[in-house]
Amino acid sequence: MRIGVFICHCGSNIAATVDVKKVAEAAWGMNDVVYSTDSMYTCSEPGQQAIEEAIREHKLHGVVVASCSPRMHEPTFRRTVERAGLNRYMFEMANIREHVSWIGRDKALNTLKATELVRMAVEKLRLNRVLTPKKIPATRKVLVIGGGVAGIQASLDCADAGLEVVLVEREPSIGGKMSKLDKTFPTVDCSSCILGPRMVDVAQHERITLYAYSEIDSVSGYVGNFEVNIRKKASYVDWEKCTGCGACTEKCPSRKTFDRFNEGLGATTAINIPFPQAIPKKATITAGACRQFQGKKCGVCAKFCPTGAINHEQKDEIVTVKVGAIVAATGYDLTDWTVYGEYGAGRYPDVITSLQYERMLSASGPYGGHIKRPSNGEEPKSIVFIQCVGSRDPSIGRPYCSGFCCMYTAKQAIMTKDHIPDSRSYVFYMDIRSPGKGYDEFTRRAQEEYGAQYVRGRVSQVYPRGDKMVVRGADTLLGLPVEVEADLVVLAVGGEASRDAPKLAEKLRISYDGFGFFMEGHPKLKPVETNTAGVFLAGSCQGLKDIPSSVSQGSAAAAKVMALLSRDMLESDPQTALVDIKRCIGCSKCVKVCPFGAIREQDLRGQIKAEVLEAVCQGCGLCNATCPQGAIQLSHATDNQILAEVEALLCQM
Amino acid sequence: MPELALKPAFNPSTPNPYLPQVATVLEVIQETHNIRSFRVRLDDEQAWASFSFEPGQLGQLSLFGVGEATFVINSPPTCKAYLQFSVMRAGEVTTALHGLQAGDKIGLRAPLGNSFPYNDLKGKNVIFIGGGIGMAPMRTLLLYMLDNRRDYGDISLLYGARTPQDLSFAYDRADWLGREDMRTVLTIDAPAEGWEHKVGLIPNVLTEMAPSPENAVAVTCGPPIMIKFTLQALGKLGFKPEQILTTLEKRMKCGIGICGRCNIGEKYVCIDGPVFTYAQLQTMVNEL
Amino acid sequence: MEASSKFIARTALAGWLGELSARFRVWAPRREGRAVLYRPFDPQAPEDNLPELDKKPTESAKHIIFPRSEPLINFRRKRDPEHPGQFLLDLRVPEAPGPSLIFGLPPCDARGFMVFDPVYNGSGTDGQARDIYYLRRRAAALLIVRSCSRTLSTCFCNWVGGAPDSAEGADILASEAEDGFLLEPVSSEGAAALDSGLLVPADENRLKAAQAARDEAKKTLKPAPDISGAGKALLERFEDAAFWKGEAAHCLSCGICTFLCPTCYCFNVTDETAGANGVRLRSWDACMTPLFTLEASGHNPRQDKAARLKNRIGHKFSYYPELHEARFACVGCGRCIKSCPSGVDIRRIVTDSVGLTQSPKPKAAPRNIPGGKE
Amino acid sequence: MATQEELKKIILDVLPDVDCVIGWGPGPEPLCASPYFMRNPEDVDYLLAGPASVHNPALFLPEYKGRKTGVVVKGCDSRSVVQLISENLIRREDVVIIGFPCAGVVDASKIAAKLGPYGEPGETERAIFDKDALNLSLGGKELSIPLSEILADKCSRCKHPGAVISDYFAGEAADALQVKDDFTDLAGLESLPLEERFRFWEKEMSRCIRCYACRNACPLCVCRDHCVASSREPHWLAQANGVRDNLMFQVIHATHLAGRCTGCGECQRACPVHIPVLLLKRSLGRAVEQLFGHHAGLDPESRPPLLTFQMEETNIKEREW
Amino acid sequence: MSDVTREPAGTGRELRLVGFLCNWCSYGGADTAGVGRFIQPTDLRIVRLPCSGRVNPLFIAKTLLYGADGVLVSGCHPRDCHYAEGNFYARRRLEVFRHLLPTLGIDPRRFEYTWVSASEGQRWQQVVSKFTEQIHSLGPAPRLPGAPELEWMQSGVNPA
Repeated sequence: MRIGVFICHCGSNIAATVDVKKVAEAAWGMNDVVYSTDSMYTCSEPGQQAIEEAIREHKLHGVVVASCSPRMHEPTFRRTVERAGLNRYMFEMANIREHVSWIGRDKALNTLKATELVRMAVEKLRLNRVLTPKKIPATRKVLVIGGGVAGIQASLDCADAGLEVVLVEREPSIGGKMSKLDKTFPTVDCSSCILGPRMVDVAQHERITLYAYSEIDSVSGYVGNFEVNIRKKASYVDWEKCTGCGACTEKCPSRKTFDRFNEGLGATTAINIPFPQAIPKKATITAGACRQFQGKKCGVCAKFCPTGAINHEQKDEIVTVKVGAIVAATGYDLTDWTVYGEYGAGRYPDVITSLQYERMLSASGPYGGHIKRPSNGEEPKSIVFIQCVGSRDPSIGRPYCSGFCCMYTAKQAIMTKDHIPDSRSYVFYMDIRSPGKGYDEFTRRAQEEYGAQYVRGRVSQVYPRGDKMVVRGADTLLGLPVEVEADLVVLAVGGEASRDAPKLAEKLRISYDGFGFFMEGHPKLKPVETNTAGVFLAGSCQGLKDIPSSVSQGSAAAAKVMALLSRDMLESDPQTALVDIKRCIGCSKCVKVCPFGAIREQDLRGQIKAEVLEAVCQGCGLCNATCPQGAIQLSHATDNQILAEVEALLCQM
Repeated sequence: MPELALKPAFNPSTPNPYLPQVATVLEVIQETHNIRSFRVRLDDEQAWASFSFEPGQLGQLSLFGVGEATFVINSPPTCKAYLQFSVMRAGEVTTALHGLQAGDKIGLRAPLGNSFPYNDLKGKNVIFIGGGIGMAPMRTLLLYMLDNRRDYGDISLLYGARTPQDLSFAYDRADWLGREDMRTVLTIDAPAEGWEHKVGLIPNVLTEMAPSPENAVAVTCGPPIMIKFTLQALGKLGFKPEQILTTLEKRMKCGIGICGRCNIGEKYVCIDGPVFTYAQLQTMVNEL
Repeated sequence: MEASSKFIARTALAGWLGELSARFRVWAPRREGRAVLYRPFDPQAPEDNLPELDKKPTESAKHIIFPRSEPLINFRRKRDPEHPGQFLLDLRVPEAPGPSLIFGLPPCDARGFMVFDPVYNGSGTDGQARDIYYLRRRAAALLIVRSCSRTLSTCFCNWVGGAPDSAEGADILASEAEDGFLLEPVSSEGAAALDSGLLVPADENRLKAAQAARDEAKKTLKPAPDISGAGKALLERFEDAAFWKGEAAHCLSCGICTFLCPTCYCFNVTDETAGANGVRLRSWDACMTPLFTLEASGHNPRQDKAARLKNRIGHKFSYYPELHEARFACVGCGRCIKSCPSGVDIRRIVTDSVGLTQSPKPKAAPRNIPGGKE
Repeated sequence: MATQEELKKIILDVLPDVDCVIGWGPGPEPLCASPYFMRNPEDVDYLLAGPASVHNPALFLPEYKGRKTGVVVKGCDSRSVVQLISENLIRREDVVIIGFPCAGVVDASKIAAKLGPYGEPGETERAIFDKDALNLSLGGKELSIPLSEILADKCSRCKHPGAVISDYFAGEAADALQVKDDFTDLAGLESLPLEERFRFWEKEMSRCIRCYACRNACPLCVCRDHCVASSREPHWLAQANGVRDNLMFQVIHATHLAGRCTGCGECQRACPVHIPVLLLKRSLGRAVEQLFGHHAGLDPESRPPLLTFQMEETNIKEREW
Repeated sequence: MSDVTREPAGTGRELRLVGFLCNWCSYGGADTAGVGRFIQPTDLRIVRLPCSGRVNPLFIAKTLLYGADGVLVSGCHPRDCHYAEGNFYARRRLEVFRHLLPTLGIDPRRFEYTWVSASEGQRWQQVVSKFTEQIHSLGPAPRLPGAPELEWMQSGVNPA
């Protein structure tokens, strides 16, 4: 091998505390070095030209530049050597500025250190191999999991950009949590009025295929080439035929079915369409509530269906789609508030959740938009809101702030006053968290214009007294115990990761935190990427967030998908793990630890061997450090390369 | 008491069989995508002037820091300008050898092993059957015979590879094809655009060529599967095992019959080989 | 020669070895924990490292003449002063080591070198390469063999032409005689080494005592079966895969048997480097490991352990005798049996192959033993 | 030896369904049994399951992957089997595990220590184990050593003398014993100052002949033929037989076994020059136990602790800077 | 492969310290320290790796047994790993390995691992300074002899 070494002065940045000429002279004696020189600014145009000329003149196979941090100029010099006809990976850098000249005062020691760093780079370079990126074809189609507002936004953005979109929603209708809300803060505009049209857009978009009442069964493949099995759950209604006329729901005799959409506030029929604006507007039979399924003679719905869409024999169906990218937007669920026995939640009808309250407020809700006490249907006059139920509470394993409860409670207090002008609202809070455009002003309006009484303190107990509910707590600002007699208690329940989120994460081979929220690629710089190439995140599945943030993330994820799928062929970074098939014993330890699912088992003439999916491999080298016989090696940072660097330090010539 | 300690004497002037001679790479020829030929010459003028070998003998190429690997010298003994070795990239040493350039220094231990019985072949018809890199060990004998053409009877060559791009020695082939005094048949496994020669597996083409076993010797070398079927084909054509010559390859280290790894029963490929008749192979244990 | 036989008192032994240390690098077996190993004798503290002569050394003495790893060539790459872009090779061979003396090796260890000799000396024929590294050590080594005063149940030197008091390969034969050792010169070099004031001429009683002890020791060996047909039998067994798989079933493929063996002489050659300097090493290799014959293509003529065991036994009892005057490449020291963690018994394999096995243990007829290609 | 007879019955039952049953049979010497591969009913007569059954038959199972194989196991052997299963190196459905209540196996070093120079294998003319003693003929003398004095150290800390899992069990299966492992085997070395420990290894490793019996006797060293010890890519070790490379190999072996080693001790037993190589593995075993509460080879469903992690590690106290 | 001339000619002040740093956090942190001109001892030589998960504990064994006086590994803070999980594995493996050192007779203080982010230039300065000081207080590490034939390669002097 023929190596050229270039030592940079970086003006006086390096030369002031490193004897650059001496380093260049020492490099002449290193292994395979056939050319060595120093230059004033190696990264400057003449500096780079000098490298190119040396490569040609001295027939160099590889180049070492000792200058600043490779994090700064490695890409620059890789392009330089490439221009002169070398492979860009036949290049190494020694960082003698940030790691030497700028941090050490002793010129003799700095010079020695710089020389050794150059030797390390030379020894590593001797083992570098030409690496060529692989081209892999990509399916220009995206799967969006979750039809809440984030998923809807991502779907529409991708579809508008020309990508085919498959949207999968677990519930019979898209819309997510937002569709259950009456109004949104801080503008107090109608939730369904702003969301509804977007839902319709989804239904009508020619490039969006919607699978509602469906779940992800399995995911295989890798970036650009995922294969996803979608389980279409049996709705017992042929949706091809169902027109959403609602005749069945009117006639269904099972009228005490738990109403999921309305959070159990009221009942629905066994066959139902969750809400009037549902997309798709199709009926679904809740098997557990249907008389027919309980062996009783019924079949009323089938009798009345004008299109003959009812099919009690329907089975789950698996649909396979091929996509190039996946956006997870599975949202959140309410924290289990029934664990707060002291609040009587679940036991007292007049203690309800904030989301039930939303359904109460909604004109299309079960109460027709009237606030009533569930116990007796009377209009409540005294309403207590308790904040941080299931948030910021390490005792139930929910130490985090859900972020949106302060704001919706303020909204609900305002809405209460609007609905019942002579009502009084009390809000027990820990801290008011209202960063955001117009948010803090909004909470102030609740207090100042709408007279909501904010009490700083924890509620210790809620119990009935007569037909009222007594709310007992402490006002920590005044240091006094407080007791309020309330007609209705609304628990501002926080959120948690959607049920089964970890299971989905495992299918997608993405990581999730201790609470089940999906892990973003980097907390700051990769908020919508995951560490699995081709899988992106949007909305609350990544961490609880309000509507505008969810929508932004939906768009951001869409932008990432568009960037990824803007070409037909993806180019993979060749600094990936490589399996020596002859030495692999198929123990699959690498498969177990790979954070990206980039290694799979392959059957090679009856023997199990590891196989790296180059497109998926991110080049972390964890597998390399795991493989006991070193049969899997990270290209460009192989064991031998690292050992060569170490040995360059431990053996002086 | 009889003298029982018959320990070997040591003569300090005994040459060190492990010490390679330093040689310079004169030229590197890219034969196929994974085969390169190296032409080398000893640095020591005196040693070079007295260097001689017989066709079929081995040389150990040394890359210091990596190791040694054994190849048949495939230039003819009549060539006094260089020794040629053809190297297929497979393991650590061959990969490193492929990194050599003209002017680089290497170590050479040669000649080692036995050789083709080129004297016994005199007056005989000889057919060479080579597959892929297997052409290399035979090339030395073929070129030697062509240089001493009058000593031999008919000479024919069947040389095949998977594709046209896998055929080495383009610089020889033109000459071989053009010669009046030898018959040259080239073949590839499957049809390819622009290919003007035979298409088909070597044993099949051989059967088609139907060389007569009368006063003939077949020399064959190539991948194990090809050898297996070529031997069958030769048998059908009436060649006796004594009329078939081949070369063997084994993992070798010392090249002088000591280190103990290239044995097949009591035979050591590095000293008793690499050239064996098929008849010899049949008497050896079955451990290829 | 008997006239020149000498006697050394046990108490004078250290002194004599110290004296010899002036002329030789003296090696002698020394006990380290449970192991007995050949170690350099320290003339500075002779009493502290008295040779262990009662227990058979755990290892053979071969590493003294044939080190576990030894440098063949030192190489350096230097820049060509005339062509700065070119390198020159500087090759050096280590100098010959000085003479050595091995004291107290059992007869089988000395006979082991007799197996090495023809191989490393180019079979004694002209034109064959000779291994100078081995030969120069071997020629400069003096072997003082001690006859065995007792034998182990693993010993079988009598099967392969040896005896507990064999002087073959020795320069001096030492035999226990009452309070010391009878020292009988076997070679002229041996005789020269007996020229010391610490030695006294051997008297008749001691000669008799030594002979009696030797005869006693011989009696402790079980009679040897006739294995002269082993070479042929092994070749006939070559294709009997089931036989070999059965024999090899419990083998671990480790290097104990080959590394402890006084006759196993195979080696590997590898290069090690540090910067522009490097060394070509010759190190012991074991034919029981698959890497021994693994070719770059991935092909391995001895893929499974059965094939490797077959080659090892075949080499010792068939191939080697075929090449070297019918001498077995085995001296019956029994170390491979004694130290095998898995109880592989070379005697058993040989008698099985010849059909002489006496033991009642049935030979399991292997159906389908794994370990490689079927 | 009623257990042994019961074992034979079980093996005879199992034999028709398996390729072979691996157990112990007579070895070349009275003191050592040998791994034994039973294929035919008449082979079973020679089964030995007792204090001389030192070998770990789990060692051979990966060779038989994909073929149904029976294996007779001591408690310690069964842990190796479990570990192999948990690492997918063998398949549970391929092995028929036959357990028996092991009363401990002997340690040849301890016998050697008792008998002095005559205590090595090959020295004894006759050796018979009865219920609690080893009776020997040696140099014409008859000796009897209580078994309790020559049992292997691992037996004194054994919690599972019966198999951890088994398909058949000869005799009464007992619950796990309440034995505490205090790692007393490490105490001697660790009572020395650091520098002396370093020199201890220097001395021990000077005996190493790099035969790799320690590796090849290890039931969990499944790389064997592809071990980094002799590979060039990666090139971790020089072939040169120096103390440093010898020790480096032991560190490699021990590190590769961290969290996987069940402490069967076969590495140390196999060593022909008696280097206490198990100590390094025991040290790592102790670390894994302290840090992750993990004991290898007890649960076929468990994952080796170094192939997983927790975001918050309870027992790792990181250094503050 | 062989013993080092550990101390540069004429200075006698340095010990041999080797650092294995992940590219994304700690190498960046060391860069940040440089940009901030946070003066550090010169002993440490840094090997740049993609991730602390790439650090096979055997690199540390190799480095310590073959002539280094101290080894420092630094990666991203837990949960901040560029590759999501590499440092979690590294933490377990390095911690376990550290427990082996006393058994080997190597002072465990010769090996430390820590987490430094790309922004923590000052922290990096502190880590390097303290670690260097720690190793200097321990002094040069005890050495094992290499194989004599390898020594010969170095020195050209014949092995005995």
